[in-house]
Order: sequence, then C-alpha cells, then structure tokens
Amino acid sequence: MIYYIGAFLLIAIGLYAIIIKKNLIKILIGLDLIASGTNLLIVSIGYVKGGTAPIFSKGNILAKMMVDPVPQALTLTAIVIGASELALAAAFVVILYRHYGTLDIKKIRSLKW
Amino acid sequence: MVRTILIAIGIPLLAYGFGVSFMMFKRKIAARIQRRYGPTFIQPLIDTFKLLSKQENISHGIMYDLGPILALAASMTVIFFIPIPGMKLMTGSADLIALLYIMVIGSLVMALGAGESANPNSTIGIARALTLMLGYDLPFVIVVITLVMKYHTTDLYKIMQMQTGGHWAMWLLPLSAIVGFIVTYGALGEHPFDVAVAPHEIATGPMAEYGGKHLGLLMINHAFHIYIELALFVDLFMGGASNLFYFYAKMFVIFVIYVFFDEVLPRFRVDDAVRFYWRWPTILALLGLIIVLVR
Amino acid sequence: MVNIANPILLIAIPLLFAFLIAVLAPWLKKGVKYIPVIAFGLNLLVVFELIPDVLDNGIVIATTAGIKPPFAINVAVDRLSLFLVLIATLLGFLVSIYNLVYIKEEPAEKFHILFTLLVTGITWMIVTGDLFNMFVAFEVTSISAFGLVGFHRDKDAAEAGFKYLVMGSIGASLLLIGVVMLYAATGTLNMADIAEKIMRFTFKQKLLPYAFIFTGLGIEGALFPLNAWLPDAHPAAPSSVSSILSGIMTTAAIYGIIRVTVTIFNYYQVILFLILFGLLTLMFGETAAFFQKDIKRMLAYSTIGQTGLFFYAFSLGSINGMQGAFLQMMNHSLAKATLFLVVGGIIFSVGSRNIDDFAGIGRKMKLSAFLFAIAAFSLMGLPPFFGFWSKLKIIFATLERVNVYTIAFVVIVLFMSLIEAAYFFRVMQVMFFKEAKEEKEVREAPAWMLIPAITLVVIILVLSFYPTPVINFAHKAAADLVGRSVYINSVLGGL
Amino acid sequence: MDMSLGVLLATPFVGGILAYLGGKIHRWVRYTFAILFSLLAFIEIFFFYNTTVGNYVWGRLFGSVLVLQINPISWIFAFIVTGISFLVILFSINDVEGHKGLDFYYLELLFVEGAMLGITLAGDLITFFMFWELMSWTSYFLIIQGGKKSITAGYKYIIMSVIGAYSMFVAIAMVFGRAHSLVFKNVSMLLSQSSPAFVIWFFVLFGIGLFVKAAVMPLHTWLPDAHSEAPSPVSPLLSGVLIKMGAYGLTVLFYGFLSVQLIGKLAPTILPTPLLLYIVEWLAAISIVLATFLAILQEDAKRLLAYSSISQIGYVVLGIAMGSSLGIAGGLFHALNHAIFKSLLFFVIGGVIYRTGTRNMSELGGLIKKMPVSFIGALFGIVALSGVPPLNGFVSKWMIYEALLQKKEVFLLIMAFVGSTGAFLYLYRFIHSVFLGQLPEKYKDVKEVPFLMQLPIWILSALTIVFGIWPGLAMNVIAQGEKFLGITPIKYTLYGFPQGTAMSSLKVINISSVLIIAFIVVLALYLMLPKERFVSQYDTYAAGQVVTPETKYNYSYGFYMFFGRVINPIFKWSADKMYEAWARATKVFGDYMRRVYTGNLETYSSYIVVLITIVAFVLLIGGKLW
Amino acid sequence: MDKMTEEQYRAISNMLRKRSLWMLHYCTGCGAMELPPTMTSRYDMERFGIVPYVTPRQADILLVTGYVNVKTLKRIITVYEQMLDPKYVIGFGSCAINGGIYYDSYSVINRLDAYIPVDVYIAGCMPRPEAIITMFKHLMNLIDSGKADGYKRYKQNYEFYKNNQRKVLG
Repeated sequence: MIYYIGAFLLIAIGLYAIIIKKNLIKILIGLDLIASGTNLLIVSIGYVKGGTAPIFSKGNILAKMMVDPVPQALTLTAIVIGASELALAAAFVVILYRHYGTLDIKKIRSLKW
Repeated sequence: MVRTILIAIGIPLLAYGFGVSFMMFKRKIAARIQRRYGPTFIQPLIDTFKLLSKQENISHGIMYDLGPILALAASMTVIFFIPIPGMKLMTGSADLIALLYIMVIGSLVMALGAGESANPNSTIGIARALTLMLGYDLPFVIVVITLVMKYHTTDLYKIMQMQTGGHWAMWLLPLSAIVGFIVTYGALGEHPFDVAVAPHEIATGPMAEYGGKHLGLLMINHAFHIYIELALFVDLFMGGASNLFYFYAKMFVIFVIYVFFDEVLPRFRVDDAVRFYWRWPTILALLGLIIVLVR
Repeated sequence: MVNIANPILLIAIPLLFAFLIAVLAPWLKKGVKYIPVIAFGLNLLVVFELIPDVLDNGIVIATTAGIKPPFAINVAVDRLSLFLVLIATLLGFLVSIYNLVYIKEEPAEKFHILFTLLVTGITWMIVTGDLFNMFVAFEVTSISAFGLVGFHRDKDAAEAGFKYLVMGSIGASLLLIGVVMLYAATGTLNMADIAEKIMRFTFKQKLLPYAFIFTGLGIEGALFPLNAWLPDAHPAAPSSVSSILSGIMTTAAIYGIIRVTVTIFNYYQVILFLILFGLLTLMFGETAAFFQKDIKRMLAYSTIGQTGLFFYAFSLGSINGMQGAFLQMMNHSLAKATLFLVVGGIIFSVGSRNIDDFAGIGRKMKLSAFLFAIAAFSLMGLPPFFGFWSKLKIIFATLERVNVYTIAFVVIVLFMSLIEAAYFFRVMQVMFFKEAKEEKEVREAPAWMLIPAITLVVIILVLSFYPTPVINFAHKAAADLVGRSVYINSVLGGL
Repeated sequence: MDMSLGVLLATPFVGGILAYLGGKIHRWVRYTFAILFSLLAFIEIFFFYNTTVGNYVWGRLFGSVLVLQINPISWIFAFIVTGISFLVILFSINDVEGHKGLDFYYLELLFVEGAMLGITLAGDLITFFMFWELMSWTSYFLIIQGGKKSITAGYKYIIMSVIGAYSMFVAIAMVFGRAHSLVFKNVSMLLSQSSPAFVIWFFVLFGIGLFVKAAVMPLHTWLPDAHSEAPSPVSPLLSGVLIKMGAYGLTVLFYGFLSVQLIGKLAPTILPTPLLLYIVEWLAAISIVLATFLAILQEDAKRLLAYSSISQIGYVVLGIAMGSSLGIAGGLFHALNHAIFKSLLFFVIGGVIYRTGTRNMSELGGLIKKMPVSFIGALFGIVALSGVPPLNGFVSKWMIYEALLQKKEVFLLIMAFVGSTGAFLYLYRFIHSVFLGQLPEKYKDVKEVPFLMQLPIWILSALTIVFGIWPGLAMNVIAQGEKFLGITPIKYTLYGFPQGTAMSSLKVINISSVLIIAFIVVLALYLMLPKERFVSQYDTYAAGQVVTPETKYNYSYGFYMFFGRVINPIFKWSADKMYEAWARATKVFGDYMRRVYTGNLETYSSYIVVLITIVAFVLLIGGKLW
Repeated sequence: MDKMTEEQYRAISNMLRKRSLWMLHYCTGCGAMELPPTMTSRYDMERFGIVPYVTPRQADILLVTGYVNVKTLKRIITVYEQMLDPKYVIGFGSCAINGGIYYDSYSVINRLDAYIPVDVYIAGCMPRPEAIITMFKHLMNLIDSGKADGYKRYKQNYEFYKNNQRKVLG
C-alpha cells in the first residue's frame, strides 16, 4: 500500500512542480518525478512480498512466489521512453535558453491565445 | 349598339358639363363670399378655349405632352366605371378596389409629364401631392372597407342600389361619411389641402411649365376630376340618385360646402396635412369600421 | 508466397525504413527524402490488400510470436481501424511526396526519420490490439511529434515544442497509469481480453482507470481543457507536419478514446457527459479560430473545433451518431490536411502567415486558391461537398430524439458551424476579392507540393458526388463497433 | 419522362462548367455556352407545362431516397428561374464585359440558376436543403463581385442565409428523426399524425429559413445591402428570383407539408385564418408597410428597389399565407409578376449604372432623352409595380385585396393598401430622379444601352402587358397548381375573373380598351390643336432667372424629406442595429472565451489536474448528468 | 368659304381671348401698390376675367410695374420670351415709360419699348385702379380689333430688339 501512496505522492509532487515552479529545469524535474512515480506504481503492482525474480530456469520456485514479470517489462519500456522524453525536453530548454537568455518561464511567452 | 355609342359619347360630355358647371359655380360663389361681383358665369369655358387656342405651344419632350393627354384619357376612363342614375355603365368590369387604382393612373401619368419639364417647382408639387395622397389614402381605404363590410360587396352599383330609399350610408355610417367628406376634400386639392399647387410657394406645382393647350387639357381634366370625386362621394354615401337632376343636386350641395371651406381656410404644411389625416380622420374611420365589424 | 495483407507489415515496413534512413543517410545524402515515399507507398499497398479482407470478414487479426491473442501482442484491423489506417497511410504517402520539395532546412534526414516514425506511430496506435502497445505507439507518435514541432528551432517552435512536450508527457504518464491500473485489475493487456474480464466489474470499479486513460488520450486528442498545446504546436510545425498532426494525429487519439470507451469499457451509452467535452471543445475551438489573424493558427483552432464536432457526434452514443462521427473524421482529415498543405504552399510563396497578406492570391495562385476553397467548403459542410453529408448525418443523429437537450446541442453545433463558415468565408474574401496592396511577385507553388493536395481534393470531390459507399461503410463500422462481440470474439477465439 | 427531370436539372450545371472551360478558349465560346444552356433550360421547362411528374429517384442517402419531381406550382417558379436567368445572362454579356474573373462569374450564375431550379424540382427535403445551401453560397460569390462595399454586404448575406438554412436544417432533422424518409409525401403524412407541438416547432424552424430568404421583416436586413451592392445583372436575379424561392418554400410548407385544416387544428381558431398563418400574414403586412416607408426615404436607386422588393414580397407572402383559393392564386401570381417587373426595373437601373456609373439618384436625372428605351422599361416597370391597370401588378394586387376582403381581414387590407400607395411615392421618385428632371451636364453624351441589354427590357415590358391584359394565361397554371395542392382551384376567364370568384367580377380587357379608346380620342383632340415646339431643358420657369448648364436646377435630394419628418419616429429602432448589437455582444463574449488559451504552461497543466478531478467525480456520481 | 371661317374663327377667338386675360405682374417698382385694390373686392378685376397667374407659361399679359434697370431687364426679357403667343406687355406707370424720377440714373432703362414690344402704356405715378381698369378695357379693345400685335412685332423685328438688348446687357 505504501508503494501506491508513494507513487501517487511522487506524481503529485511532479505536477506541483510543473504548475508552480517557474524555472524550466525545475519543470523538467517535475516531469521526471511524474515518470518515476508512474514507474514505481507499475513495479509495485507486480510486486509480491518476499517474491523472487521470475526466472523459471532456476527451478523449484513456486509460481506464486514469483514477482509478476510483465510490469517489470513495462517499467523498462516506460523508463526508456521517459528518458528519451526528458532528453528531448532538455534539448528544448537549451534552445529556449539560447533564444531568450533566461530559464524563467514567465518571460517565455510569445505565443498567446 | 347605337345606345352604347350614344352612352359612350354622352357620358363624358355629361361629366364635363357637370364638372365645368361646378367650376363656374365655384368662382361665382367664391366671389360672393368675398363680396365681389365675380367673373362671367362661363368664364371657365372661356379660359379653356383661350388656352386651347393659344397660337404657340412649347414642349419639353414626348412625356411632357403625353402627361396631360393620358391624364385626361384616364379621367375619361374612370367616368365609365362610376355609375350614374339609371346606368350601371361598366361597373361589372371593375369594382371599387379596381376603381381606386384606375383613378390613380391620371395623377401618376400627369406626374411623369410634369417631371419631364425639368422644373423643380413641378417636382416639389408632385412630391407633395403624392405625400398628401398617401396621407388621405389611409382614412379613405378604411372608409371604403367599412362600406364593403357593411354592404358585403365591392360592386359600386350594388352599394349604390342598397342605399336607395333614403338608407344613405351617410345616415347609417355617419363617422365614415365625415371622413369620406374630408378625404374627398383632400383629393380635390382645395384649401387647406392645396399643398400640391400652392401658387405662392411653388408656382402652381406640377403645372408650372404647362401652358397653352396642355394647360387647356388639364383644365378639362380638372372638370372631370371634380365630377369624379363628387360622383364617387354621392354614389358611396348618398345612395346615388334616381335621376340626373337629383344626382346633380346632391353633388351641388356637397360642392357648395366644399367651396365654403375652401374660401375660409388657409393652407396646411404638407407634413401637417399628413399628420392631420393620420390622426383624426383615421381614428374616426377606424371607429366607424369597428362599429360595423362589431355589429 | 508471403501474404502481404498482414497488418503487422503496416508497422514493420515504415519502422524498418525509418532506421534505414538513419543508416543510409551518410551515403544517400539528399536521396534520403525518397525513402518515406517508398515506405508509405508500400504501406498503401498493404492497406489496399487489406481492404477486401476486412470488407469480407469485418476484421483481420495478426499475432506476433505465434501465440494466440490473450497472451501475445496482437494487431487487429476492423472496419473502423481500416477506415483510419487508410487515411493515415494515404496522408503519410501524400505528405511525404509534399516533403520532397518542402523540406529544405537541414538536418533533413532527421526530419524524415521523425516524420516516418510519426506516421508509423499513428498507424500503430490505430491497428494495435494491445493497451500497452497503444501506449508505446502513443509515445512514438508523441516524441516524434515533439521533435517535428520544434524542427525549425526558432523562438516559436521551441516554445510550442516545449509546451507540447510537457503536456504530452504528463498525458503519457496518465495513460500509462490508467493502463497499469487495468492490468492490475484484470491481469492482461490485450484489449479484447480486458473487455471480456472487465464485464464482471461494477460501474464504479472501472471509473478510475477510465478517467486516467481518457485524460491521457484526451491531451493528444485535443479535448477541451487539455488541448491548449495544439494552437501553439500546429502552427509552429512545418506545414507538412501540421497537416499530419491536424489531419490524423488528433483523430487517432480520439480513435483511442473511442476504442477504449466502447470496446473495453462499454461505456458508450452511459457516459453521455462526454457530449459536454465535445461541445465545449467545439465551442472554444471555433470561437478562438474566429479571432485569429495567423492562418495556420486559425486552422489549428479549427482543428480543435472539428475534433469537438466528431467527438460530440461519437458521444451521442448511437450507431447513427458514430456513423456521423466517422464520416466527419474522414472529412476533417482529408480537408484539413489539404488546407494545411495548400496553406503551406501559399506561405512558401507569399512569405507570410498573416491572412491579410493573402490578398489577391485567388488571381495569382489560382490552383492553390481553388484547392483551398474546395477543402474549406467541404470542412464547412456546404453542399454538395462531402462535409455536407457528414454534417447532415450528425444533425440527423442528434435529433433522433427530440427534446430540449438535443435541440440545444443542435443549436450550439450549428451556431459553431456558422462561425466556422464566417471565418473561412472571410479568408476566401481576402484571397479572391481583395486587391493586393503592393504588387508582389507571387508564383504558384511547385508541382510536387500541389500534387498531394490535388489528389486529396479529387478524393473529396469523388466522395462528395458519390458518398453512398463510404456512408454505408461508416454505418457498418459503427455497427461493428457498437456490437462489441465481433471484435472481442474474433480476437479471442479467432484464427 | 422521369429521366428528363434529371436532364433539366443538369442543364445549367453542365452549361456553367462548359462556359467556364470555354472561357479559357475564347470569350465568345463562353457566351455561346452560357446563353445556349440557359435558353435550353428555359425551353425544357415548357415540356413540363401543366404536368405532374413525380418521384424520379436520383440517389439514396441515410435510408432516404432523393427524389426529383415537378408539379404546376414548382413549374411556375421553375419558369421564373429559367426565364429570368436567361435574361440575366443576356444582360451580363455587355454589362460585366471587361471585368476580372468572368469565367467564374458565368459559372456561378449558371450554378445559382441550377441550384434554384433544383429547389423547385426537389421532391424530398434533403434535395431541397442541399440545393438551398448551394444557392446560398453560390449566390454569395455572385454578390461579392460588386466592388468593395459588396464584400460586407455579402458577408451579412451569407451569415443570415446560413442561420436561416440551419434553422431549416433543424426542422428537417427533426422530421428525419421520426420518419426516416424525407420525401414530401411522407413528410406531410408524418406531420398530419404528429403532435401539435412538433408541428409548430417544424413550422417555426422551417419557416425562419424561408423567411430569411424571402426577406420578411424582421429577417430582411441582408436584402437592402446585398441587392444594392451586387453587380447590376445579379440584382435582378436576386430580387426577381432568389427571394421567390422563399415564397415557393412557404407554399410547399403551408399547403404541401401541412394544410389549412391541419394548421387550423394546431391552435384555437377564433380568427378568419389559422393562428400560425395569421401571424405570418401580419409579418408580411408589417414588411409591406415599413419597407415601403423605408424605400421612400432612400437616396440610392438600387437600395430603393431593394426595399421595394421587401415590400412586394410581403404581398406575395400575404397572399400565400391567406389559405383561400383566391389569396394563394394572388400570391403566386404576384410572385410571377414581381419577378417580371422587379427584374425589369433592376435591368433598367443596371443599364443606367452601366452608362453613367452611378446609382445615386440625386446625381442622375433627365436621362429620358438619352435612354428612351430604358425609360419605357422603367415606365412599364413602375406602372406594373404600383398596381395600376392595365399592367400585370394590378391584377395580382387586386386578387390579394379581394381575398382579404372575402376573409374580412380588414386591418391587413389597410396595411396592404397603404403600402401600395406608398409605392407610388418611391416609384415616382425613382423614375423622376433617374429619367426625368434636369439632365446633368456631365451626362449629355450618354447613349442608350447596347442591344443585348435592351433585349431583356423589351421582353419583360411586353410580359407586363401580356400578363396584365390576359391574366388567364397565368391563372391556367396556378389553378392547376392549386388543384395539385388540394385547394379548390380558382375560377378564371382569360381576361379576368367571373362573378363569384372574388367579391366582384373583373374584366381587365374592358379597363384597358376603354383607356386606349379614351387615349385615342384625346390624342386626336390634341393633334388638332396648334403644334408645339420643343424647347431646351434650360428654358424653364425660374422666376425670370436664366438657367444655365452650370446651374443645378433640379429637385432630387431628400425628395420626401417632409414626409420623413412624419415617419422618422418609427425608425428609431431597426432590426439591423439590433442584430449588429447581438453580433457585437457575441464577439465580445467569444473574445473573453478564448482567453482560456493563455499560453502559459502552468495554466494548462492545472487544467489537466482539474479535469482528472472532474472526470473522476462525474464518474463517481454515476456518469449521468442527466 | 375657307377664308370666311378663318376670319370668323379669328374674330371669335379674339372675342373670347379678351375675356380671359391672365396676367403676370412683374413687380419691379412701387407701381404694384395699386394692383391689390384692383384685384380685390373693391374693384374686382376678375369681373373682366383678369386673374393673376404665376408662371410665364400660363400668362397672357406681362405687367411691368415700375422702373426697369439693367439687371431686371434681363429677367423681363427671359420671362417675356417664355410666355406663349399671343402675349401682351403693359408698361405700368411713368417709370416704365421713360424712367420717371430715376430717368438720370446710371442703371435705369428709360425706354422699355426698345427692348420688348409694349402694347399699352399706362401713365401716372402711380396709376389709380380706375386708370388700370381703363387700361385693361383699352387693351381688350385692341385685342378685339386685332391691333394688340406686340408679339408679332417682336418676331418681325427680332434683330432690332436683340441688338438693343445686347447693347444694354452686353
């Protein structure tokens, strides 16, 4: 249970950072927090208390005691995607910094309604 | 056949006789009201003859010539649709509603003729005349509708017939009759409704450029016009007449009253004339109409 | 003999070619730009091969790794998917032709990679039968779209791209949360399987995952409060990309919502409140579009409005409504893609995005202006163009039941159509009937940029005058979608 | 026979495309195609004279068949459409020569004709609506070719048209939701079985669409702008034909879909006419009077005629809405007549604009000497329009008045009469300011319009006489049409109406022959008198002042200013201003609405959070907001 | 026979014409002061069929009441030329005859006769209504006998009159 709460807390903090913080880097951190929270959530879904890795070749381990492998696969994928996203975001931040000379989001407002 | 031809020739002559006699009386009565001796009795005929025999005539164009001609022709047409004692004439071909429109032809064509004379006085006169027409048309239409509602027909001859024996619409529909009287007054263009002619302001308005034979035709037309308006009033409100003498007498009575008013009243401004017509005559006419509808 | 009527090829071919671009770029240099054309040409072939199968059987399913669906990732093309795949591939093909001339800025090969991936992602999203796969496709689409939006690397592009990226990744995370929740509840990721298993759940148990998935997809699908990135991102992207983004990407996301709502959750008759999203999206989109001076921004807002319109039609929850929605999707995809392509050409020649600078275009760029007019007419729903039939269907579907609500809906929808007509007519007035202030040398766009638009307009015209097959097809697609058993049974028990 | 309807309908469209393509080769190829195909359509119409061809299925959609049909009622309107369109094309050839984008112009012209023809031939509501919308936007492109101001006018036109069309659309969709078939017969069957509320909704929504096109007050505001700003040859098409489509639609709505009995059942009938029709009659009467008054005060010739169109279409609607045999016949006949004389007047003023380049009446004058043919056309036009015998306007107005008298709807009659008298005012103003009065010095070299532009004027002038003296020609079709609609057909003779049809009989031939004989007599008298000599226009009475060419001695600006003083208080409020206020309010509201797209990332992100909360909450309460 | 009827027609028309004289009074000076009493009840000009009219097209008599200066002469000529034949001109009062008390003014025309043909002059400063009526009677006699032929003279001697007019008006 604590994992779930933790995961959602992470997501909430991430959202908070994106909404309140004015610095682009902090927004990036917020994004990362959301991604991490999600990953934590996925992993914790598959988690079985005291379980082991789901490797059949070792034998003599009950299927029940195995951690569900699918969420882990999902997590790996999600981490990869999240990382690439973050990298792209960082690239954007660099470009923005080049254009505006600042990281303050309040000053990066040329596009409006 | 012979009778038809006789009627066709006789009716306009009769109408002209009636009309021109009213013109004669008018000048004589007016003179007497003003304590003058007044002109010769046949003065209008003399004037007409003089105008027609003018040796020189001018014209501003074809439409200028056609104006008086068509106006006179239209007036002569109207005469055949207004029944006279003992004769239905052509009332079967055109009823009251159509008659109202046939009566307009003359003024409209005359207006076109006067328009071609390129004289602003004429134009102003016509503008005023048309506006005045719009003014008195409203109460007049209401009166006509009142009559139609009362007698359930638009056939002028039938309306006239139903009033025989003293059941004049004048007694049965006094309000409408009063309005009809005022409207006929405006249609005749006498004081205080002579806004269109107004010699002192706009130099006789539409006639400003007309002289000679054209004016002569217009004088003849005026005689017809008086006849038409009076005959229509007599037919509508006084039940026509059983013979020509009574017919003439009734018209004469109405006409004398007109002349009295004409001589003592000043002139309305044109918008005041319209306002006048849209106020009291309209209210009275509507009252008359509502009374007929409710009964 | 390999059966090329295999939906997996739809994903595999362009993916392969996308990597080929990266690999071959140093050798081919400029020649790289022909690779996407080849890729989508092949894809188009596959789709055409698929058409008879789908028409006959209603659905074509392909699996990976030779395991039966619940346990393996599968790809399923039913009528609805085919409908969209066809459009997506077609647009991909045509726009990649357009790109041959249009893309001059370096690094061109990266553009082509991203572009290929974008269309692949969209296709993937449409054909996949697996929820997590949908997420992955969603991400492939998104990331390539982020990149393409920021492709110009100028002020606007960077800002728009960054906004889009933040919004998009939040959306992706939400989608993932929803998917994972469903997995936690049912233990499977296959759509048909989830649908089967979720039937036992009560209404309220299904709520939270649905909310997350809906929101996640809604961000990409430009539903009202989530669509704020769109008017920035679409205009900032190169016109060819805008036409894909506007034409098919939002539609694909909406397809995701439709698939999830109907096939998985079977919610379509219950949550009529989705109508609100449709209507609000429509209202805000069209109203905002009315005030725009920048033509691409105007078209972007118009996309929001159109999305609202067909989402509204879908959320009516009846077969007729969905039929209308599909028709409108098709109309919007074709027309809006054409508009962006044509406008791209016009901007290419005029050098401005301001509507007022388009004065006199109607005389100097006759063909472009004509194409613009036809597409705009179709989008506005003027008879006898295709948009008229779809709008007719939507209104008819709304008023199947006459009550205060439906009348109010219809009034809003029509009023918004009026506003749409108002701003498109304004543009056309400027283009055709306003004299240019200064005589500028404006030449017609290059032929390669016109051919895709001409093709699309020809398709629109054909559909306009012979709409019956498409209408019937859309009806069958809607019926199949609503009768979920076709999909579920054939995925689970099929093959 | 069935297929021939399709051929008829396709003729103008094919002609339009051929004219467009032909124009690329040579302009005369374009003209040949345009004239040929519009004439062809006009000739084809006569194959359907007095026939009822029903149910040529030309397509299927959403489970409903798309049907073409023709009956005597639609024949009348199809006749107007093709006839006037043909003349418009003839007139266009000289008038718009040398303008830009002529190929497109002829394409649109023929497409508008085709769309209007499609409306008259439509046998189901989808076809009807489709052509209705087609007509709206194709005519929009015609209107905005009239110069700078016309763009605003066209914008107004298209917006109002689209609003009207959408209102109609809702009505059609309502019917489709119930009947799943939109063939006219099924629609009327459905409506006869539906609840009164449904029928009233249908009536009102469908009616609004028609009223906008027919420019019945208070939905008329597009008309004065659009008609006056459109290119000269387009105005006759708009005024003569396009607004008649509204009248056609009303006829179909009142008596095709519904019937007098059915409308009567919807509301208690204490009035002589069913309540809904009575309201329509009043709207028509109000537009007659107010539009007349507005026309009186105009300075722009085409604007004057445009207001006159509103007023005259009021008569048409009044007649049609009356529900009696005579009234409907009068309304339909007036629609035909109005198409003739209003097109005639617009052609005339088009010619004047072509030669002088202005339509401001106070700048014109005295053109009678320079353009006699146009003057004759104008003369016939105004005499016919003012409803004076012996021309055609008289008969139809007479029929409408008599029908009103028969039904004792006296107040409507009063308004109709006042409108008609008011027509004398503005028509006189029109013809005087343009053709009579002083010829300005700058127009002393003006020539008569070329032959191709005279031709429509001659033809239409002749038609005003033909239908004025032989109304039976038109009554023949109209009576058939009334029979088709299930109304007692009107009794008529070739020259008028026998006793019993109206309050009294009418023989137009007698009136005209007496008039002609009287004219001949007076003319003979006149010719016997001394001859006149012609004088120049400057030799005129000016109280002794010498009038020179430099003097502007003409009365034409503020012609009825004094009358304006009487009626101006009525026009303090105008529907136009009200609509504009609404539009402004909507715009301001929309401007506030779009501020949700603030452009701030943090705002957008917070939307997401808010939305998840809302969605979750709504789902929590059951997902049902209603 | 033809000649006889012609003669008779002329006689009759002259007889009637003299009974219907519509006048246009061109009030240039103070002479017009005496016209109102002549028109109104006391002397009642209408007895003779003489009525004031408004425009030259309608009128038969042009009444030039008072002195004529250069400016008004132009108007008088215009009006006179606008009148229709047969038309008559009356020089009213001393000023119209020879300039009267303004005879030596730089701007006053002394002889109206030289510019338009005058049929009848009436002397007096100013003429009394009785004199005016006598004048009209005289004019009627002239018309009856066919001697009031000013309009014919104007046409015959058009060049003469025009020359005179041109001299003054330039």
